[in-house]
Amino acid sequence: MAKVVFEERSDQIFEKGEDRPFRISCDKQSLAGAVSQRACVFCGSRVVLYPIADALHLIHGPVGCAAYTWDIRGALSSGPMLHRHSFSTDLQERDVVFGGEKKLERALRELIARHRPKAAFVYSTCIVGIIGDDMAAVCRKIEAEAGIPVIPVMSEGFKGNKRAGYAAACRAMARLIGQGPTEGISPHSVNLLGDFNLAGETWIIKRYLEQMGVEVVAGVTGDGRVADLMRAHGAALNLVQCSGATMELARMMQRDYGTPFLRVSYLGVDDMAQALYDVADFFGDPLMAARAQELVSRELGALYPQLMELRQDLQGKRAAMYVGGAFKAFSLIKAFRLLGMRVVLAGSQTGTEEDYEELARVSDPGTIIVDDANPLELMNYLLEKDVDVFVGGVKERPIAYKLGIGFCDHNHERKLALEGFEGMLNFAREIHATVMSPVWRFTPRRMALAKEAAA
Amino acid sequence: MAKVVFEERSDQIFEKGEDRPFRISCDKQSLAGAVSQRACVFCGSRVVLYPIADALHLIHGPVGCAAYTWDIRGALSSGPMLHRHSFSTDLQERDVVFGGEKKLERALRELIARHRPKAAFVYSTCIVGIIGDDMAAVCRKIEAEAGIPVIPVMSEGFKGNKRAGYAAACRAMARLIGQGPTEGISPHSVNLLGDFNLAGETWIIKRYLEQMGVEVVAGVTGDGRVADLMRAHGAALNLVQCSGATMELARMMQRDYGTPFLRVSYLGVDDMAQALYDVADFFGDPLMAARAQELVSRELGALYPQLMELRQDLQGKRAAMYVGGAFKAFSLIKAFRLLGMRVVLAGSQTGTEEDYEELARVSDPGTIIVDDANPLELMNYLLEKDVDVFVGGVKERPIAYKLGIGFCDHNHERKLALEGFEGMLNFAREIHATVMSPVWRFTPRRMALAKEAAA
Amino acid sequence: MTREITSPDYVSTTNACKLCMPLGACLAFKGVEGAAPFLHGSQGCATYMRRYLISHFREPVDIASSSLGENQAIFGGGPNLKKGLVNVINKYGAKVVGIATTCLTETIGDDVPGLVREFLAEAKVETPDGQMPALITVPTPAYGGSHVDGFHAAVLAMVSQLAQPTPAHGGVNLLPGFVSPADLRRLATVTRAYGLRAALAPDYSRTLDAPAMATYEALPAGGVSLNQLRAMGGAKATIELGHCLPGRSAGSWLEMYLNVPLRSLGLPMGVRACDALHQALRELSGRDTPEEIELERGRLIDAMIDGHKYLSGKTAVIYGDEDMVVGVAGWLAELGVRPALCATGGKSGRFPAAIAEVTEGLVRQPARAVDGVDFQQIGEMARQIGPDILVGNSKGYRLARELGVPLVRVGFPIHDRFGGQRLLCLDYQGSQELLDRIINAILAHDQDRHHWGYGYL
Amino acid sequence: MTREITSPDYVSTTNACKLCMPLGACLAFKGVEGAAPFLHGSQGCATYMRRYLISHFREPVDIASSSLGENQAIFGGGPNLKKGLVNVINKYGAKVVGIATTCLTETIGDDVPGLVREFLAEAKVETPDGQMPALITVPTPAYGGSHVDGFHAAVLAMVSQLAQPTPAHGGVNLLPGFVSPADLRRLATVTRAYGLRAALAPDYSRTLDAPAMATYEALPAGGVSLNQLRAMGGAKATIELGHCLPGRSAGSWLEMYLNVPLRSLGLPMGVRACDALHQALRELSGRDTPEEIELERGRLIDAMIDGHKYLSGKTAVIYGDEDMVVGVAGWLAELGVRPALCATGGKSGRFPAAIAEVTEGLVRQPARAVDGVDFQQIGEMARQIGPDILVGNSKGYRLARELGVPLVRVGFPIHDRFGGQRLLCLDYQGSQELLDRIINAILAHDQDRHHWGYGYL
Repeated sequence: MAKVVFEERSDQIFEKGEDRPFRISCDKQSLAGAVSQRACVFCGSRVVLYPIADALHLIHGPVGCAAYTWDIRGALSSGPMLHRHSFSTDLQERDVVFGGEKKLERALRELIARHRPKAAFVYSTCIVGIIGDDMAAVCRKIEAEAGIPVIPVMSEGFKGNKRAGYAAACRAMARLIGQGPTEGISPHSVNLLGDFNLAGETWIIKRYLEQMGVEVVAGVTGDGRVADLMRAHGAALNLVQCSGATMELARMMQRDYGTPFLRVSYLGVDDMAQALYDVADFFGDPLMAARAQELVSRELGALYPQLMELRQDLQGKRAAMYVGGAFKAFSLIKAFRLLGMRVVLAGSQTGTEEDYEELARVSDPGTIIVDDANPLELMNYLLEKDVDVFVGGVKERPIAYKLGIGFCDHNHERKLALEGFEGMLNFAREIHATVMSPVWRFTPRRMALAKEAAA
Repeated sequence: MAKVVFEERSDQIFEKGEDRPFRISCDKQSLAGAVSQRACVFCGSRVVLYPIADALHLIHGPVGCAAYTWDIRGALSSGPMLHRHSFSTDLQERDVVFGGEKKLERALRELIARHRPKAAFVYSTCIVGIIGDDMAAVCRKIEAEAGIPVIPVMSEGFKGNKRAGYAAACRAMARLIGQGPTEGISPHSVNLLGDFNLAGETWIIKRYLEQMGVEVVAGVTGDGRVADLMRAHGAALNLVQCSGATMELARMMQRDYGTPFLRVSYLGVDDMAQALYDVADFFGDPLMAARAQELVSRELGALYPQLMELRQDLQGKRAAMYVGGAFKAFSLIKAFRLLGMRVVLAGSQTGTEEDYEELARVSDPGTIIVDDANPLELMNYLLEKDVDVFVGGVKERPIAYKLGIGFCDHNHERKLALEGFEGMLNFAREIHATVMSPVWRFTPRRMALAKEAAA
Repeated sequence: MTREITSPDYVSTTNACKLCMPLGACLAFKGVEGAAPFLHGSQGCATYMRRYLISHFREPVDIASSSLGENQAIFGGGPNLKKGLVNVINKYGAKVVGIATTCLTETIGDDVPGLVREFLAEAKVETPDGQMPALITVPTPAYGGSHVDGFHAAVLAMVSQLAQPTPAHGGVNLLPGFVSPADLRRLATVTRAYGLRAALAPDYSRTLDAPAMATYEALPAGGVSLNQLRAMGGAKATIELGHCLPGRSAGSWLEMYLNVPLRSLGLPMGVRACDALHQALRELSGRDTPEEIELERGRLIDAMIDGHKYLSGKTAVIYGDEDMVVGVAGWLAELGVRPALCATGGKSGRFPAAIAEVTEGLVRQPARAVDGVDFQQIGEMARQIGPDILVGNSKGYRLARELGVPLVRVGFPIHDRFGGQRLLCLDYQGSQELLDRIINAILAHDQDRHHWGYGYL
Repeated sequence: MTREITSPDYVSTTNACKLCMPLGACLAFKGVEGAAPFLHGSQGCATYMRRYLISHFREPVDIASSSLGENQAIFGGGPNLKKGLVNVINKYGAKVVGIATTCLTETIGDDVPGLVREFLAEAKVETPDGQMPALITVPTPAYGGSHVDGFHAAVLAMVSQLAQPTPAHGGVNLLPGFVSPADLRRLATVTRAYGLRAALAPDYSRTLDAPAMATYEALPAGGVSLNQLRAMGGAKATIELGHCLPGRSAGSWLEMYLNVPLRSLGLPMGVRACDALHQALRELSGRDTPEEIELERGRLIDAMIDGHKYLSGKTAVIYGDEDMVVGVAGWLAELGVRPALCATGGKSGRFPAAIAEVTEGLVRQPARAVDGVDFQQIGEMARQIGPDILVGNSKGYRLARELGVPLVRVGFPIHDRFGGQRLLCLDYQGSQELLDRIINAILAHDQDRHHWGYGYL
């Protein structure tokens, strides 16, 4: 089996432990015909803004972009659910010919009147970028009329990749920040950036922080509210997870409001604990530090025995992962190690060179690091490394399953909280449930391997 | 097709309008090999006592008798649901050889301790009649121990037919009546006999009576309670529906307590109204009579327009019915007439000669009257009379359906209240729903008829 | 994690998880061509069983009765039995009468085989072809076992009373046990796909799941024919399905008395059990598995993978007739579901070992298998377990409701849903359908209960 | 009783009841043997559609993209298209590439057929057999219609670009429309049962419902072959299913340009529609309906009777793709269910007439048929109706939940249940399964809601 499928992509794959030093090419346009697992600029914007639950999210374009993103993410809201709808201008041929501005204007009026949102995000799509609708002008007009922020998100699909969409989303959110009052915000306060409240994960982190005496001002990208975003500049600190998506917002807030930020991960035992310690350190409050230590030791005391029981079965199993952003992968490698497992493939859609370098650093020798992969490459490495479980999203699932390999959904569609200490237990159980399922012994690949072994 | 299937049964079938005068033979043992639709003595007892919801109903015998009667009837309870369980001694070979008394004794103790019923009925089955367990003695012993009435119901399946079972049940109930206090019972009070609260029908009748100012002391056979039965002798009047099942109890109560009774039917508009008028007449209270008239005219005012709309479609359709007791059939004939329909076959499992004579009297010429029928006879007449709807129970349903004929469940499994004025509307809708269903046009028989008609 | 689940032993039976022997015998006789089931006993038995079977099959189920009364109970039921036979032969046109006894006639001591011999000697009936119908007799006292025992006893009776030494004819005997009409059709199709001619006994796939008719067929078409039954001794093998058969099964009778090699298999549910059936069919036919069936198998494996995460670690309570429970338990174990309780009202004595066998190597804790229990006991044990799902017949509905978990209906009886007779549980396709139903029951339950109501599952 | 149900006309679309054209085209191309679907446009389109299709089919759905960026949008996508074709041919081993455009490439004005001609002339790829792959092109701007329009456009493209004048070969062309893999298998089985060889186009029954494999098939086995497509002109007839096809359908093209007689039928759901299909098969094959199918039909009629009282007078809201809604509406009308609202996001223009046609003579009030609507409008109308049941794809779940009525899932997409790709809706057997599912949904709903929880239904 050819290791390198697409010659043009050979510099986007790195195997750790080779003689040559680390080197990877990334953040490139996907190779035509390679069946990239990546989506587009629009996708990047939509995913970041998605959890703002009391805003109207109107997609200006033909119906597909809106239809494919209708309620596809597990970002929970404790209140309004407006974000779960799919709003579109459903552009038709005549709109493409004569322009869609009037339609957009009327659609905005109609939807704002119906739903009374706290703000509206208007997403541009490929076609809008081509026909040249002045979305910004329409948004200004409706904003003035309706008295709520109406914010254009410039997310034409072809103008870059998903990272460009993150940036557009950050710029859109920046428009809200600074508009609200900041009275009464505790000096021990943070915003949560880059956490999407999948399966209620934000609530777990919030609970930890509150137990430490830290106020969460805005779940910027998780259980988000327009009013919270507007006063987010009043928080003392930004906690940034999933660097790719919200780093730009953190940098803007640092620039504009002087809000410092910490990069954190809530995945896995070590990183979760470190995040809490870092927050306590930041605020320099010994009582808070003590609370953090108490919290961590209480949680670990409950968690470890269960993890160790699961580890007995998982010891020596091999994992692969292909995720949206590379940052998550660092934590997952550690989480798998805690379970006695080895990560043999780690890839991402949108990693940066620094991400991959760090990934290579923390990986075991022989680990494949891949940028912007595709089914054929993934299949090759999954088989070559005889992987037991593949961590990815919906698009990666059938690749694993077709090969008879376990799977763990670690993407935005997940329904199981994987962050925090309880999330680590869920993760371990999830990995255990898939790796240890009896179904594998009936799969063609395993049966063939068993036959080989017997012969 | 031979009209008479079984020569031995020719005297159990009568076609009205023939020259010879009315004559029918009935209340006979079923013909061997004829596949009678009848059940047995045990069935008769079990159906009458079934709705006493706070009593334990223990079936002494092999498992079948109990298993086949587990929760099969739609007799609703407003409170306890003990009657919906199926309790049995599940006699085994060794019990048959060595006798089942000890087992019965222990089973009674166990079940009374577990469920704390207000009384226990112990049903004998075929085998108990043969092996000769002294059920009465066991019941006396446990009654003394447990301090609740423990009443043997002598219902060995082969010792007669279903009517004998009704009688056994009446004797069992008579054991309870007279044991309770009668203070505070209104002089305008009744017991409801022979109504089983199928789909809550007793509650409809109760509501009507209460609106007239009549107190219902005991729903003897509908939403029944042991305590109510115990004080039933305090009621001023017994209303007896479904004559076969509970006439004997009414007669006993007349004999023992001087309680007069009225035969009534709550089915159909005329009979329902008549029942209420008869009650008012009985009590001789002009105010009550006025209330009854008001009630009837209010109900009819709402009902008639709807019935007449349904009648438009049903006019001229033909109905057949095969029911448990013949008394119900009188009301149904009238109910069908109100819908513009004609009853062309009326049969019952347990009619008496007087029942059938009355049935013949109210029937149209040409109507077939049949006692203790079977699938072959029913099939013959259903086809011969080209029936549109067949009224019966679960055992009659597949006969109708296999021939492509509509069906209305008017037996104890029904889930739709058919009594009272609202019941008449339900009945009309039910008949309409089945007769007017488009499915018939696809049935082989109708398609063949349509082809014939076209040719 | 490992709690001992206790099941108290009661004298009384509450909500039995079984029915009586004659019902099973009647059902088996419905699977013989031109046969009328006949109960020698009181009228009520036949009527109750008709009603019960109708509620499941939604078809006419005519069961004749000798309709004994008090006099016959005292003086013997012979005359009524004979009169009944005359009627059922003359009026129903029965070519076969399957006569099952009841507790009444067993206890009064009627010698049914003797009465039948007398009847045949007296020859009071006229048939169009002048041939006397075949009369099969089987003792089925209600106190002697469950409906499943009655079923197997009737199958043994039809085989042992009819099959004769026959020259080899290359066909096979297929004794499916108490499965659904859809299952029977499937077994017939599969066997045919290997080019094998099979005598499927009993086969009520048509008599109890008949098309709409222009008239009432007194004896619906379909069933294993008398000739097929008679020629069973010439088959190259008997495939008999079921782990919990009586020691003296029809298949073992054919092996012992007519030297037909017996292949005993479990109900083909799940990969291992289906593979075993197809292995047998390959060996008997000398043919490979047809591509279409291979693809069904491949899709089933694919579905197991696709679905495994919905099922891994879930806990099931399975109840009903022994072999159906065994089949479901083996299949669920292959899927990673823990069969925490396997319960049956039957009492073949083979049930615990069969559960252990089909779950072997697949479960961490042995599945608890209890036989001879009723729904009182099943309920008490299920409450201790707190299962994620119930799999069994309609009789567990109230327990499922109480526990707040979904019930996936399989087996018999199914009288609170539509199409129980059409439920396919056997072979790869039936396993697939059961798998889909179980996962979807779990998904629907979770989705509806969840505040969020996820749209993608 | 007769309320006028109003559906306001909105400018905005909320929760669309349709998808975009390229998705339908990709799906159709998945039904051609050795074909890779290829989207000429931005990378996101392909990825979103893959994700969407994977959620329904639970299979790999590899869709290539020319992955245009900003430069290509300005200077033309030709070079990327060609590079992508090289990769998909060389690396995926595609023997056919189905190239669909997107709104981006339609709007920038790329001449895809011209680019393909250039590509073929340049011949930059090497294939094992030296044959250039067949390249099919279809214009599918998202703003030009729904996914169903894209599907039919792709079918027309594959037929009109490949079929050639061919001597009569006695086979038939069967154009099934957008149905499930299980439906496709069924259509193939049924056609074969009449001894007819059918070119089923497209046929993704195996590519999108594949068995588990030992390795990843870049292009899964299965699909209508190039040779079958090329020889369609020699067929004795084309059976084309669907009432709501575009005027210029593949079937009409074959009739107009290659003189293949066209038989236009609705989706075979319900007795009348299935009978029409079998009538056509009888006529084309000169054979009678095989007994097994006749029995299936008979059992279906029997089930209609058995079930009619659970359904009579019930009210349904049906939504989804036009032809699926039409099929369900006709079938429900035969069962006595009132299709109070038939709604679709499609806009073929034929939908209201088709609904009227299939329900004709069966309903008292004409079924209300609305096309071009979204779930906002469907919800508003459904709330006015207060239906007993919803029948449609997964997208109505939240509405069903809000209304507190059961949703029976049919059509596409089904992503909140397991086995959507295996749902059989067509022919007598599929109609039977849908009937059972609908009745059981109603029974389960009533049973669970009822205080009493009846055990017999």
